[in-house]
Amino acid sequence: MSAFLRNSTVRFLARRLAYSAIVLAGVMVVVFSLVHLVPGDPIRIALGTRYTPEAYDALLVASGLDRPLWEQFFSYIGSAVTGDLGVSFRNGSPVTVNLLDRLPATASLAVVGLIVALLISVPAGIWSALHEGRVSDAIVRVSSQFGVSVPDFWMGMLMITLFSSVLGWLPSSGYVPLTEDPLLWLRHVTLPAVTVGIVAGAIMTRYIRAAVLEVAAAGYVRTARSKGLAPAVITFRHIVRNALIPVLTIAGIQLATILGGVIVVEVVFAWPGIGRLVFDAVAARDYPLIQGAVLLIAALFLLINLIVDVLYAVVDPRIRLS
Amino acid sequence: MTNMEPSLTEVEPQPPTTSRVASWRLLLSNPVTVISAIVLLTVIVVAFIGPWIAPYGINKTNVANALQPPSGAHWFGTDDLGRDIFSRVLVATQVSLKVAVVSVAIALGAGLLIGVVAGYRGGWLDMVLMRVVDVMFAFPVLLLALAIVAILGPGLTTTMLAIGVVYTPIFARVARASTLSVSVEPFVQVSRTMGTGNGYILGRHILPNIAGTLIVQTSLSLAFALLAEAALSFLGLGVQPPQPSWGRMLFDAQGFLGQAWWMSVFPGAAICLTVLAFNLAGDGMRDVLDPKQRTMLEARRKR
Amino acid sequence: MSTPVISVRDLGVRIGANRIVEGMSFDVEPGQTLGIVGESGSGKSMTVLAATGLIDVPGAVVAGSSLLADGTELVGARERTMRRVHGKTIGFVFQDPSTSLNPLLTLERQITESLQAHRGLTRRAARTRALELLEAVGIPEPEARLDGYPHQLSGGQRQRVMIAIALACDPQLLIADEPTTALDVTTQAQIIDLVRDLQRDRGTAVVWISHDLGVIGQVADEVTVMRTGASVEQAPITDIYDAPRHSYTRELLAARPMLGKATPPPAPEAPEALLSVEGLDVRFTVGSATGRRTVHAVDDVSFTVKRGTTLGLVGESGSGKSTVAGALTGLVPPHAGTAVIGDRSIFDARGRSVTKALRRRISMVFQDPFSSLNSRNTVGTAIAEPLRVHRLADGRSGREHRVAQLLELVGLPTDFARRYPHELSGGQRQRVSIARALAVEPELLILDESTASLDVSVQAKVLDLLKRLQAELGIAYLFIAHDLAIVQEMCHEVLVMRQGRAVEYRPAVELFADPEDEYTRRLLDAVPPERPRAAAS
Amino acid sequence: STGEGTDLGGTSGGLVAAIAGEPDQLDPHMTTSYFAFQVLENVYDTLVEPDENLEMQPALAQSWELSDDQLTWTFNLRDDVTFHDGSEFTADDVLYSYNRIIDGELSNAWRLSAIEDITAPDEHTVEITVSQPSPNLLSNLGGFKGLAIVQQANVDSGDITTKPIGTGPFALESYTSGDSITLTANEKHWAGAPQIPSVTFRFISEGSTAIAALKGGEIDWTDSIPAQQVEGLSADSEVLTLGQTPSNDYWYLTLNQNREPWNDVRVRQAIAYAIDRDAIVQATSYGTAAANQLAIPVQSVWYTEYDTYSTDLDRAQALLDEAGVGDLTLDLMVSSDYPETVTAAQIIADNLEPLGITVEIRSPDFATWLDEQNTGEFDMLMMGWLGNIDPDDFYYAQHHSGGASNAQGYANSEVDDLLDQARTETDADVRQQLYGELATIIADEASYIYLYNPSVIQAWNPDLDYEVRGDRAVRFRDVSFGE
Ligand SMILES: Nc1ncnc2c1ncn2[C@@H]1O[C@H](COP(=O)(O)OP(=O)(O)OP(=O)(O)O)[C@@H](O)[C@H]1O
Ligand SMILES: Nc1ncnc2c1ncn2[C@@H]1O[C@H](COP(=O)(O)OP(=O)(O)OP(=O)(O)O)[C@@H](O)[C@H]1O
Ligand SMILES: [Mg+2]
Ligand SMILES: [Mg+2]
Ligand code: NI
Repeated sequence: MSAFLRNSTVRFLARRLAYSAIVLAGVMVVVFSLVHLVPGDPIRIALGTRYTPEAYDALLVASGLDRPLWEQFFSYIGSAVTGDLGVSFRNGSPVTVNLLDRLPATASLAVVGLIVALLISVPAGIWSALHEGRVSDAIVRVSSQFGVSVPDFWMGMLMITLFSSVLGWLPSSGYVPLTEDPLLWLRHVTLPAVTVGIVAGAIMTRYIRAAVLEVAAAGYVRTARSKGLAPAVITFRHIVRNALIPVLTIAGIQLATILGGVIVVEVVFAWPGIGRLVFDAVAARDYPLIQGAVLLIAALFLLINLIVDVLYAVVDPRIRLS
Repeated sequence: MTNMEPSLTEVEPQPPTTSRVASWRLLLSNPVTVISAIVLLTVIVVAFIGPWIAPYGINKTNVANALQPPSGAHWFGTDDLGRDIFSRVLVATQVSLKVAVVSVAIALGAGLLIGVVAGYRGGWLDMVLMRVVDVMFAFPVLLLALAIVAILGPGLTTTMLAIGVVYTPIFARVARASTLSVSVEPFVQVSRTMGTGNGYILGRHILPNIAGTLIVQTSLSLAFALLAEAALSFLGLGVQPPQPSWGRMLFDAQGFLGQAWWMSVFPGAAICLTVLAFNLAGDGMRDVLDPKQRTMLEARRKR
Repeated sequence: MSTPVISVRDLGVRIGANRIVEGMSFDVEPGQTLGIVGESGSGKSMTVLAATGLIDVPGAVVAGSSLLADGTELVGARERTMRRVHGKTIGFVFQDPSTSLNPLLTLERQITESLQAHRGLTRRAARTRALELLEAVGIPEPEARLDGYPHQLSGGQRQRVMIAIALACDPQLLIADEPTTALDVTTQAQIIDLVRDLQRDRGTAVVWISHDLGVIGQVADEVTVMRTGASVEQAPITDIYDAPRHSYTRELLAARPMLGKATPPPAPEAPEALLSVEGLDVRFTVGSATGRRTVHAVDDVSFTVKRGTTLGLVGESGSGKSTVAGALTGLVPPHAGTAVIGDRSIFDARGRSVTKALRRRISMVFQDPFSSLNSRNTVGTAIAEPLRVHRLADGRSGREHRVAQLLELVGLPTDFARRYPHELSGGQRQRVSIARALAVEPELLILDESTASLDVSVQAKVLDLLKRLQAELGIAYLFIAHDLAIVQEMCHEVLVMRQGRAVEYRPAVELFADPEDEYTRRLLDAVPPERPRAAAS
Repeated sequence: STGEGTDLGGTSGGLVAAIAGEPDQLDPHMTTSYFAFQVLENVYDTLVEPDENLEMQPALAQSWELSDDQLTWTFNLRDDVTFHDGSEFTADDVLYSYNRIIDGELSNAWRLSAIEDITAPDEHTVEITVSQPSPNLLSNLGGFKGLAIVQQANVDSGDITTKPIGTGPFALESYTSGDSITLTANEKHWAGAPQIPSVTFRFISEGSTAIAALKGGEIDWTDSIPAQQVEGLSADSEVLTLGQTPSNDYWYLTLNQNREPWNDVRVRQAIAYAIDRDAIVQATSYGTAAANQLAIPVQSVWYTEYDTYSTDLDRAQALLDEAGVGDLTLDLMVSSDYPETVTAAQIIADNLEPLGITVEIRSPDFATWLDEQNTGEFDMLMMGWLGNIDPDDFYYAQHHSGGASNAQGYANSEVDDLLDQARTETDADVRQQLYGELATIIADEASYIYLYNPSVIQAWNPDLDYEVRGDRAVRFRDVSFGE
């Protein structure tokens, strides 16, 4: 029987993997097309002040834009798969290096942000669902709506004003790698991560509340109550555990969303992450860098979803054993 | 108690009434929804008449009068060029709302088309369209919008287009899911067995029945579009000066955080309030449309 | 007479301003079964939930008293008290076995939960007990099943597990709320036997809720008949059958479909064949999380429907009945086979006009009267839709006129055309569906469980209508049902399906008199007999 | 969090400077980014370099001679200079660097346009032959680090964009993309070892953030200062020193004379009369800049007095009427990369409205801006010209009918003659007069409408003995912490 179990899980994962690969291929096509959609000559625009015929020719050859379209496409896909995303128009160094330089900062922010979001949303969402219709539920609902409605950059601006300028508790900007000094890292990551976390937490609170509500209305919860179980057992073993499955998806999506959405927060907090890199790249028309960043984030999105699927298979016997 | 003969009539028991009239009544019975509707209405009215009721010209600079705190003459104070912030917030309503409405209209139009076609036709077309949507979905919203701006250059039109494009997959998914669930409803099956054409089925049965979901999604998307516009403008890539938009005003306020709180607080509050109103209204509508929530509301209303 | 296990007095439930249940009183003694019967929405579930303190509707207010044998008052009791009682003194089995079990927990966990909570058993002891319970409720290979999950069980098996859970702590009272409604007749019969056996062995008192008087007759010693939140009659089961005092009870009894009670009106002499189906084969590809597989829904089925007669299609749930109907109406593409109506081949039809013409000859009425009408269209619009599609009436006034005719034909007032579906009762809606199906003047009407969701009294009226229409219009019916009693009442010929195959296809009279196939026999045996079991024994 | 700066800066005792943006790359010949030059100022040397009065002083060249015909310059190089990697600096490096710029037609090639030939008679001598007397050759060669002497191996390996190797007072230690660049002292620098062990340049574009960091002791120096905060900051002398000095930079407007009706001098003059220079100065710099109707500021030796225009709407209207033009739409192109232009544009739009001129503002990024400028896609544009030393640098390029930056299409043969003459005039007084004369014509005809000269504003830790320079060069080689 166990061979069969493993077999079905493997089949499930194989399907998800194949699906991710298809979507990733689509993503690559879109990313590849980006630079070709630019009206006018991307190289001319990218060079700007640095334009000289020689520089132009050099960049043209270096970027491969002089070759036939299909050849460019396959070479782009080919090198992208091997981790070569071309060379930045702006500083001439490999895009991959640029991105990897920035990834730790963004990852720190995203992960800590997600943790903050979870710390807010899990208790708030469960509490509010279990107290549906009461005043505390209304408070959670309205404040989560509020959290969803506040522009994150505005919140960041307010946070800097309060915690940095007025109270002087935390630094308003800068990044210290975790490996260098964990304490300093934490001090620096706090404000931006809280900004990110509040917004993401507000969104997740709403999903968690809905998920818990849905589970709480399920037949098996009534069965559990009919057994005379303690409320804590019903809440955690029967409600929260089942509600965790959709929450897992949401947490995954949120992590991906944070990864791709921290641009403004990174700009506000001068955080040297991928978001700011993209922002600068957009200003500088550094198309290879934009392409690379978009591809990286989209690929991370797919990877996170894949991981969520794997976790699903671990948590849910219906998938594990079907 | 066994022998009480009730007056037996031939009337069969009536199921509980669930009409659209009742939906409206339920909506109006929720004070939060009513308040958000009033806020939205006000915002829309301001969007139309803003330029006429604004006390000052929105681009009227008066450097000598710059950075004045809120006062009787300038309710929301003045900005770094001495322009009246109250007037600018009023007039910016139109720009911000226009961006939101146009981009959501783009997303709704494209998403509805893709979603309904995919959900109704099914088969390989569904497969292909949904994979395309999945691909679009894999891009984070703001990043994709930025990429589009990088291609087309910043500006009002680009902003609307970019936001429209990035929200299309959501509408496509919602429309497809609702279309799928409606098209397996027996009343659609009946129409098929009667030989009714696809046009009639789509127009008379499917669209009206997915409209509710789409209205909710539209309301929520308007909220997100407003935020996206603000974010793009905040990055200096959205609405361009001197045209005021709430996000652009926050962009301008960045340098004055310590000195002139009113420059960032009022446009920020305007965004927050409008987005909140769209979200709450959408939420209220969903509560009414969702049968489970609805019975709860009805029960509470009768208490 | 021993002391009642539960003694309910003047119980009432209010939700908001609505009085859902009023003045319910009953006692249940050890070893006895109280049956509660009544149509949907009459307050049966609310009554028992209120009496046991398990009501979970926000804003529900319970009045009256519900006393256990040990003197515990359950109405208004504190949560601690209730928790002590639930699962230990009172066990519950709910209607839908597919949602009543937690999909993420092993069966062992779900069965032993209450043992650990109430009896403080160790894990090992609880497991041994769970094993006994699974054996007692007749689950094969209980040892292996204990570590399994609910989705690995069939519906009937899940309901057995539910019963095992309910009985885990040897409760004095078992509450069964429509425990068999979602199951096949054959499985239903097994569950009824199971509960009776367990009750005999353990002396448990049972409250059994059902809308089906036949089932109640099988299990109950005493019966309460409910209507709109109140009991209209309460008496021992034999008295209810033999000397019903209330007109509603009499109506319920009369409308109850029973084998051997009625036969269809005579078929026309030597009717010609209308529809011939040959070797029909339908397959579905279903995608699940773990992959695709093929479901062979209909496997080599052949039959003929003659003009003016009714062919019954019976079989358990999932046997492929609806799929046959779907293939004939173009909803599902067949994999193989032919079907000819008159001289037209159905499956080879190509081109819009040809298929449209075909759709006029066969129309269909679905099971659920609520969802087969678009809630956004008036009755008039719904009935006019086929008229419009096939251009069967001249203009607006012509259509209105025809709609009125059709409404009259199905026995509804003509001003119903302006009503919306939600303003109609279930029976009225089903009449509207029938009127709509008749609008194209079909030669064959497919009725897919068209009366199954109606209350028995309403069902009887709709069946009468169908019989009248066949007599007046000479339409042929393909009558799909799982209730053999109505099949006997309606059909001239019967096709029994099982797992997509035809197992028996014969004239109705012969089939009911002398079923050949083992499966048909089982189906017939499982139908509750006319007399209550208590009277028979 | 005082003292944290040292945590961030690496070695203790180092200096942390916040600049307002990240360099695009670190190749001095290729970059055009001021942020890059702020860093490279400390990494590279030029043959000669300006002192605080912007007069050229020996640097890599310890002396030079000019031939009597004014056409041959001989530079004697220092013989004790090495690159950061230890390799010796020789005349070949000078040849390589200049030829790279000239042959590659890099953006600074125009500064070397007078050069006919460069040779190296020996390892420590460089001879430059020019086609005509070039009094501004020294300022061209040493005016800024765009003419830095680079190392060929560094260029060939491609490392120069991220790991430049120079001869300057500091060597590049590390570069954290998006965050900072750290330099360490070059103990063997020809001008003596710097007094601070290291300099870390952090990139903080948000001015308020930078100020907060300076006040909090996280950084020691910054020029990322919003003008509007300058007034408030001068009161904070306890925690920071604010340095402010007038610069030679200027900001200007120009109208496209290849288009109607801007080819009419009266229309241009009308606009010159309509704009409110003081309001623009106030809004863009909060009074820290000096309004000016010509390019050159009062403190410069090249200064010429000029105040023809005053804000006079009646006069402006009269000029427009005279030119016979009515309601106009004006496409004003500024750049989002230079926020002051966006601010000024909004005031200009407001100023011109009473004249019936509808201003449509476009603010593309600078790359696009340049492109549009070069293709003449504008009615009016605003920009600044930064880091000026010799008047020839800008007047010739912008107003000679054949000038490289004459995007507005100004052509006046008298001005052309004056420019050609001034370019080769070796007598300083005569040159000064010539430039004064031609600048007056340019302003009268409103080829450019000059607006103001901004100040260089920087702030630093009071313990630091640092001084602001008018050419915006940020030199840390001589600074030290007071304690
Ligand atoms: N959650 C609820 N909120 C409000 N009203 C409810 C709720 N649940 C049930 N009701 C109402 O209470 C009445 C009795 O419901 P109940 O579930 O007891 O009926 P029932 O006899 O068990 O019907 P069925 O045979 O369909 O299960 C119905 O009119 C129903 O509309
Ligand atoms: N659209 C479909 N896709 C996949 N499988 C289907 C589909 N429709 C029916 N099936 C499968 O085909 C088989 C026959 O289903 P069908 O609906 O014909 O049964 P039925 O006899 O009508 O049952 P019931 O009495 O429950 O209505 C079932 O196993 C069902 O799961
Ligand atoms: Mg019930
Ligand atoms: Mg069926
Ligand atoms: Ni710090």
